[in-house]
Amino acid sequence: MQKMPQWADVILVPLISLILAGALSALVILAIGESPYEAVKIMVQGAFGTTNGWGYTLYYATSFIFTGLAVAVAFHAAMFNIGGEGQAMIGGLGAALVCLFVPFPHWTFALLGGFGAAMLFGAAWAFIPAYLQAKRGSHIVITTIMFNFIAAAVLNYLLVNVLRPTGGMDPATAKFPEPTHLPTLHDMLLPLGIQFSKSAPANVSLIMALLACVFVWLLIWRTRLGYEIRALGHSESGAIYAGISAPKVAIISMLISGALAGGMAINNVMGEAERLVMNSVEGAGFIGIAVALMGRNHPFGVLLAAILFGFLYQGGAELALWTSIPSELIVVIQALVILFTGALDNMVRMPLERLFLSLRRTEP
Amino acid sequence: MSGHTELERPTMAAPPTPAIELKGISKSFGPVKANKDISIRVMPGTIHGIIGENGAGKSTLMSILYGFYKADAGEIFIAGRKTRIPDSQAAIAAGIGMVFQHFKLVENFTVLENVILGAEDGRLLRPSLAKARRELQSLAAEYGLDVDPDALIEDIGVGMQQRVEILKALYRHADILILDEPTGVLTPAEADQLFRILDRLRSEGKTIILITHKLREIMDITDTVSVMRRGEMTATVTTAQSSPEELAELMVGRKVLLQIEKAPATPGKKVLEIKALRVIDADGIERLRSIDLDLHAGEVLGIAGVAGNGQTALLEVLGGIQSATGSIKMNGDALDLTGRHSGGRSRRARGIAHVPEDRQSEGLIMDFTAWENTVFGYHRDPKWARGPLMNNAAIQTEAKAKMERFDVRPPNPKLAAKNFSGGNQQKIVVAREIEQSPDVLLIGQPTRGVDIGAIEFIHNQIIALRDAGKAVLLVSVELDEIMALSDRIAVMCDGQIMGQGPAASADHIGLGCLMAGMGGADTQQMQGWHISAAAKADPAQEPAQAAGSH
Amino acid sequence: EPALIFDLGGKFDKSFNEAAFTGAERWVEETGGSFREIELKSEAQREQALRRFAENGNNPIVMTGFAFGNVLSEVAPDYPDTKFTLIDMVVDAPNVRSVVFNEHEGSYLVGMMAAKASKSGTVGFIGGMDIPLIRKFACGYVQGVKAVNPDATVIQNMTGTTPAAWNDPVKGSELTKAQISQGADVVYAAAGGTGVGVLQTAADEGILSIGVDSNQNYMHPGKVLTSMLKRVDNAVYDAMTAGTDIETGIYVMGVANGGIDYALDEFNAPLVDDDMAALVDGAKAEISNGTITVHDYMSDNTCPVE
Amino acid sequence: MDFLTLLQVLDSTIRLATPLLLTCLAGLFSERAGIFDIGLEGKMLAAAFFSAAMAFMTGSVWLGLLAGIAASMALSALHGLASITFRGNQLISGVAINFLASGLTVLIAQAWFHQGGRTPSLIGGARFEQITLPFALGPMDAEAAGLPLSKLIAQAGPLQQIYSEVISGQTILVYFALLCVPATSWLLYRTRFGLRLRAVGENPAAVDTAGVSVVGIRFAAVAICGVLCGLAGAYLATALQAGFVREMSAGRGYIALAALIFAKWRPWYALGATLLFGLLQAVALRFQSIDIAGIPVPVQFMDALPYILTVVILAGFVGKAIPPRAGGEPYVKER
Ligand SMILES: Nc1ncnc2c1ncn2[C@@H]1O[C@H](COP(=O)(O)OP(=O)(O)OP(=O)(O)O)[C@@H](O)[C@H]1O
Ligand SMILES: Nc1ncnc2c1ncn2[C@@H]1O[C@H](COP(=O)(O)OP(=O)(O)OP(=O)(O)O)[C@@H](O)[C@H]1O
Ligand SMILES: [Mg+2]
Ligand SMILES: [Mg+2]
Repeated sequence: MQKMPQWADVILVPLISLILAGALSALVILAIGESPYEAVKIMVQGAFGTTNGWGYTLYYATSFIFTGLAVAVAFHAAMFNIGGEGQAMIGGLGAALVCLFVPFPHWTFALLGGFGAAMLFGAAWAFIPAYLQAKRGSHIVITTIMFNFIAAAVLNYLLVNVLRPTGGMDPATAKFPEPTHLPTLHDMLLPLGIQFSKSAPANVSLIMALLACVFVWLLIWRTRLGYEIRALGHSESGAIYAGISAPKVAIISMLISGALAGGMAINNVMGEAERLVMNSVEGAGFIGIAVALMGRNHPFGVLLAAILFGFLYQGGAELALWTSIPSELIVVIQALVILFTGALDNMVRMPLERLFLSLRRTEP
Repeated sequence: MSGHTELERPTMAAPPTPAIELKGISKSFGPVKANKDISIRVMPGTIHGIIGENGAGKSTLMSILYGFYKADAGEIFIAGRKTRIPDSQAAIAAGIGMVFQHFKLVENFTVLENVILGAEDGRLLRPSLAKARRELQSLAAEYGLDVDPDALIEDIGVGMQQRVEILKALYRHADILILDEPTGVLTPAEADQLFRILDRLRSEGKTIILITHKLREIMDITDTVSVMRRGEMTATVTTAQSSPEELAELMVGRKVLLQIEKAPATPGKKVLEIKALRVIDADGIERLRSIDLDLHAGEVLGIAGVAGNGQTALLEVLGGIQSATGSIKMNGDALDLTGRHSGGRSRRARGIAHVPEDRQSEGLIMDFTAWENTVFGYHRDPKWARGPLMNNAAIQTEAKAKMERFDVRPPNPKLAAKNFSGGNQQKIVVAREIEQSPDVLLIGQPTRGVDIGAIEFIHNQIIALRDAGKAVLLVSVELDEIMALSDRIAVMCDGQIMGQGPAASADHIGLGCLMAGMGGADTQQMQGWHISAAAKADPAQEPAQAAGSH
Repeated sequence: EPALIFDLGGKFDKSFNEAAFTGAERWVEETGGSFREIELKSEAQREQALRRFAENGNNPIVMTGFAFGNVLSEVAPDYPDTKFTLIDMVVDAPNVRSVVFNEHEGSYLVGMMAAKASKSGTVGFIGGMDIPLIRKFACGYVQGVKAVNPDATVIQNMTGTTPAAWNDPVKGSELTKAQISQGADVVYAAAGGTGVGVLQTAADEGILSIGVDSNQNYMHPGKVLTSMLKRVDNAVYDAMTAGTDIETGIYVMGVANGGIDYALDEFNAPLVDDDMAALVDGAKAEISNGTITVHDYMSDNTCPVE
Repeated sequence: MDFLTLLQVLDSTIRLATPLLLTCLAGLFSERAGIFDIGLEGKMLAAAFFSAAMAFMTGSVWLGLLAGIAASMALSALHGLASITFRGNQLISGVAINFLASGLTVLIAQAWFHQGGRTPSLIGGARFEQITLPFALGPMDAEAAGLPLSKLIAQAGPLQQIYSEVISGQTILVYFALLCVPATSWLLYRTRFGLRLRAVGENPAAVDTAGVSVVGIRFAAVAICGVLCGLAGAYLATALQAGFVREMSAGRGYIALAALIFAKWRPWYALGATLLFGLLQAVALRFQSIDIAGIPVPVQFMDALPYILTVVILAGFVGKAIPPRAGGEPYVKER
């Protein structure tokens, strides 16, 4: 017998948590002397009011889908991958290297080549923490945090000492050659007769992100590997009994996770900047945690949560442009969302469970 | 229900005040009603037994008395005074001590530190430790509870750990001592020693509540006994006026039928040949020492022994999930003993099915649906594949049929495994493994926590498999189950086979001696039995003592 | 309505970005106009901010920092009717005004003052991010020091290799301590927000420091020898005043046209004696009329002196 | 490297190790009680801001210190609420706290001071002064001798050099942090509270059934963690620096976490680990590139070294770090 109906668990609990986070955010806005109503208006208008706003919202969402899926896949195997940030950084390196050094004839090849390299690099970066957790019992959370810092140092070194073009001042690679530039939503929608903002960075990577959602859904719920990943995630002793190689499945799940996080690079590195800069990931790896939490580790949930966070990011940028509210407000909102949907989940869940139990008792 | 109103009958003399009286205790864990309106009285200076099947709510009730759980309703009277016990601190203050089923000790603390934890005098440790050391010495002298105060808990055996738990209670001056299944982890000799200590405590006027599954223990030591079933207290009787048969009936609600109708075995060729099998686990403890065993087609080989004497390791090695040295040959081919993580898979491929001892943490994924669990371990079978994907529709259809065949209730494959009762969970596991029609079935504690109807069903399935010419290796701590099902029996103690022989000539006393690691006169009487040197070599103790009187 | 975009250091870095802000404020005060502004938080926001302001009709759009170079060269052609002013970097587009400064000249001047004020004959330089632009500061400074005291030692440190180096006061502070223990008694900080730590530590430890970009003399009165003024404020003020009529192309600001200077005010007056003032003003004149040429590191990526 | 340079690097090591040490001990209390805390960074950051803000507004560094501790403890309370009361995921709570501190400090700083998320510089009594220990050479002696202090020390004998350069001339919080090491050790291993605290991190059920409140001990541990993080943050903003700048904790919370693992959750080892990591930072700060046996070691490598070392330790190649057994798990009696 369940304590609560499924819909309450999947929809009601996150929704109430979200409302609580929103209410507290409104208080914060009030406390710094601004109007929450105005703020929300600017954010909604800025994120969804124009195709340009949509373009940015979807651009951010694309990144968050990748990192959210990355966290979710690892979560299904009970691995808490906090290293999406580092994996995405190194994934960016992979994408940059092929874009710079492989003469792609057409963007389609560049997309596939860049995606492949980014995933490969991201997976490779996830491999060591995964291996250490699976074979030597080192806590994955700590090792992935450490690997985020190590990734930053590696990238820093390479951008400053190796990849920076001569005469360049900022630590960044040269601009990628023209054939690697990915079509934006503007380019893609124009043939269909839809006018989409030319300047917004949302690009073909969005399609790849949606495909990744479908892929992850199939993987987790329809394949044998997914079955094994979930089994391991729920009970390691059970998995071992069933002849599932726990270290192997744990490592594979982390490799997929790292590949997804790394794969994000097609969006921010190839699709937007068209060169590799120092902090191209911009915390998307961490947002992935919140996205996966909110999305209940389900690809569809991840998609919705990613759009929510895309909205927060784009709305926050608009706030910073048109009001004096610093964009750190978004960091606060993000923190509150993680806090309520993740850490304080039981605060909402326990009273609800009690409510549903007593409801059931009264109507037998 | 004959003797259950004994204590409620009005007596002429003014009755002594009960040491403990519980009135109308109820407790739910979410949807599970673990205790329903339970009342019980325990007289001072007596040993009061509580029996009941797994999950009947015994531990829950005692944990409430000890303040570990909070009751939803009900009252507690200690020595006639209504007492509120919101936490263990209050229980300790009321003179209650409890030894839990799963010990509550800090593994990397010393015995002394564990004893004083929560009962320190003053803020500094040094004086507390010194005082406790003196007190432990006097307690040890008084009750024969010797322990090394400076040993780390993780370094001492379970028997010793239990002593520490008892010392903890005595150190806190408990007048009422609750022991939750204390003998489950003990050898008969250790259990006997424990009972001598309990006897001693009783004679000093302490009140003891003893939870156990073993009717023999109840009959031996308790003054009164309460029976619990499905969260309810079904009866309280005076032990002397009751009988094991009556108690068993009260426990399960109907007559126990442990005799199985089965045809004599027709053993076939040797399927498994185990030689010099040795297991050293991750903690460096030797679990198996040089096991030699054969398993034939068409027979049930029962492995008897007190829990924790290597049976689990044996099942795991055979099931491919524990590494070992030595050799196992199946139909002449050597099996891989490296215990690779995918070992379970290769065993299944060879036709070895495995019902693990612990269904909840191994046999099932509790959060998976029933249908997902019906292919657990066989999920890579091409039968369930549709291209690169799993054929969920086929699995579901088959699961539904399987659940109906095995009378799993409710027969709804979409329900999560955790939402089935323990017995039905076990049926799902057994159905999955038996329906593979394996050449070898490894089955551990097949009926632990399973109700009587299901026990019969599962037993019959095992025999049917045997009759189909398959080999069955049965591990159970229930001697009666072993004796009822097996064609041959091997007894394990301390990682060794103490003896093996035909089930027909085995008897309780002889098996009990072997389970305690002793050979001796009683075992010699069992015809056709081969008693190992290890068992004979230990004539130090009186065999009769260990077997328990019956 | 003009717009102003501050680079990652933030508009209150007490230095480069703050100078830009001061210029904009002066324009507001004098004209009563208003302007849009944003402090960047990330690389990705550069392009977004530029485009959003351009699309919003803000004109001209002023931005501070070399890092805009790449982005602006892409964005500018998309908005031919918008005028852009880029400070510290050159972008070749018909609607862009690129303002660059002869920082080496100003650094030369404060280098002379440092050499003059130093008792130990050892002076220090703490740069921000290790890029040619900061080497240009360092090179000018060393030339100035050596011009006064050829035997002087100049200890040079860079804070880092990434933009984080602009905002790491702890590191600035530790580097200053290290330089002090190596004997330096005047330290020149060309490190954005990191300089706050440098100036603070210099003041705490009782040596002199030299500020950069804005006039930082007030931060520790009597402890800051002078500040190398880079009149970013003027550049911004001019751009906003000119509005849409702004002249595009490359605009160099140096000692000669008052775009580069050293700061002298009531806070450092006691530290600058007549002798020193005469010396520096002399050099200033000579640079203006071309008698002295200070080598520009960025012209050939080398420095003739160490 | 000559002797004086070595001393200066050591001096710098102590300065840089102090916030690491305080935070590491903070983590030690929390994790020994079974509460994992990756929110150390956020607490330190919040404390840094509030101590600087209060010190600036009142001119008193001591009031600032109190405010910093209060802010850090508020976040600790939040962590306790999430992970003890509501039995939430401790790691997620920590992540949230880091984000919260990162955003709120800048937001409030901007609302209060309008200086782009920093506080105004602190002067005079709003900062911790360096203390010259008896018999050490200090600014007074330098003034009297008419020489810079560094010169004066350079002329002294080696023992006096060590004493004056490294040991003397630190702020009071440095000495306090060092004192915290024996104090922690004593508290943990010699007192009733310490016994219970360690037990609660190993097996909370044992503590519960022994009649001691698990929740109480855990909250006490988390509160101590808050105090120590508060001290660390205040040290950053009012002793090491003169005011708050955004993100000024700069990953020190994570390095402290790494040091805690390195120290295997033991107080004296924590001192060793944080001094080592402090030394790495000091060397990375002081030298742009280091040649080891002719091979230039990039500064980025020095920056990453604490993390690399921690991974090596975690991998079990050099000793094994076994965390408290009940760490990270909420204490749940009823499923
Ligand atoms: N902490 C808990 N949370 C939720 N349910 C529980 C908890 N403890 C026990 N239960 C449930 O309460 C019921 C009674 O359990 P209890 O442990 O009291 O049984 P028991 O009689 O001691 O069984 P056993 O002989 O196996 O020890 C079972 O259904 C069990 O699943
Ligand atoms: N851990 C649990 N979580 C959710 N529901 C549970 C849990 N344990 C038991 N239940 C529910 O409580 C009911 C009773 O479970 P329990 O295991 O006590 O049954 P039982 O009376 O022992 O039956 P059986 O004899 O078949 O084991 C089950 O049907 C199940 O729905
Ligand atoms: Mg029990
Ligand atoms: Mg049951």
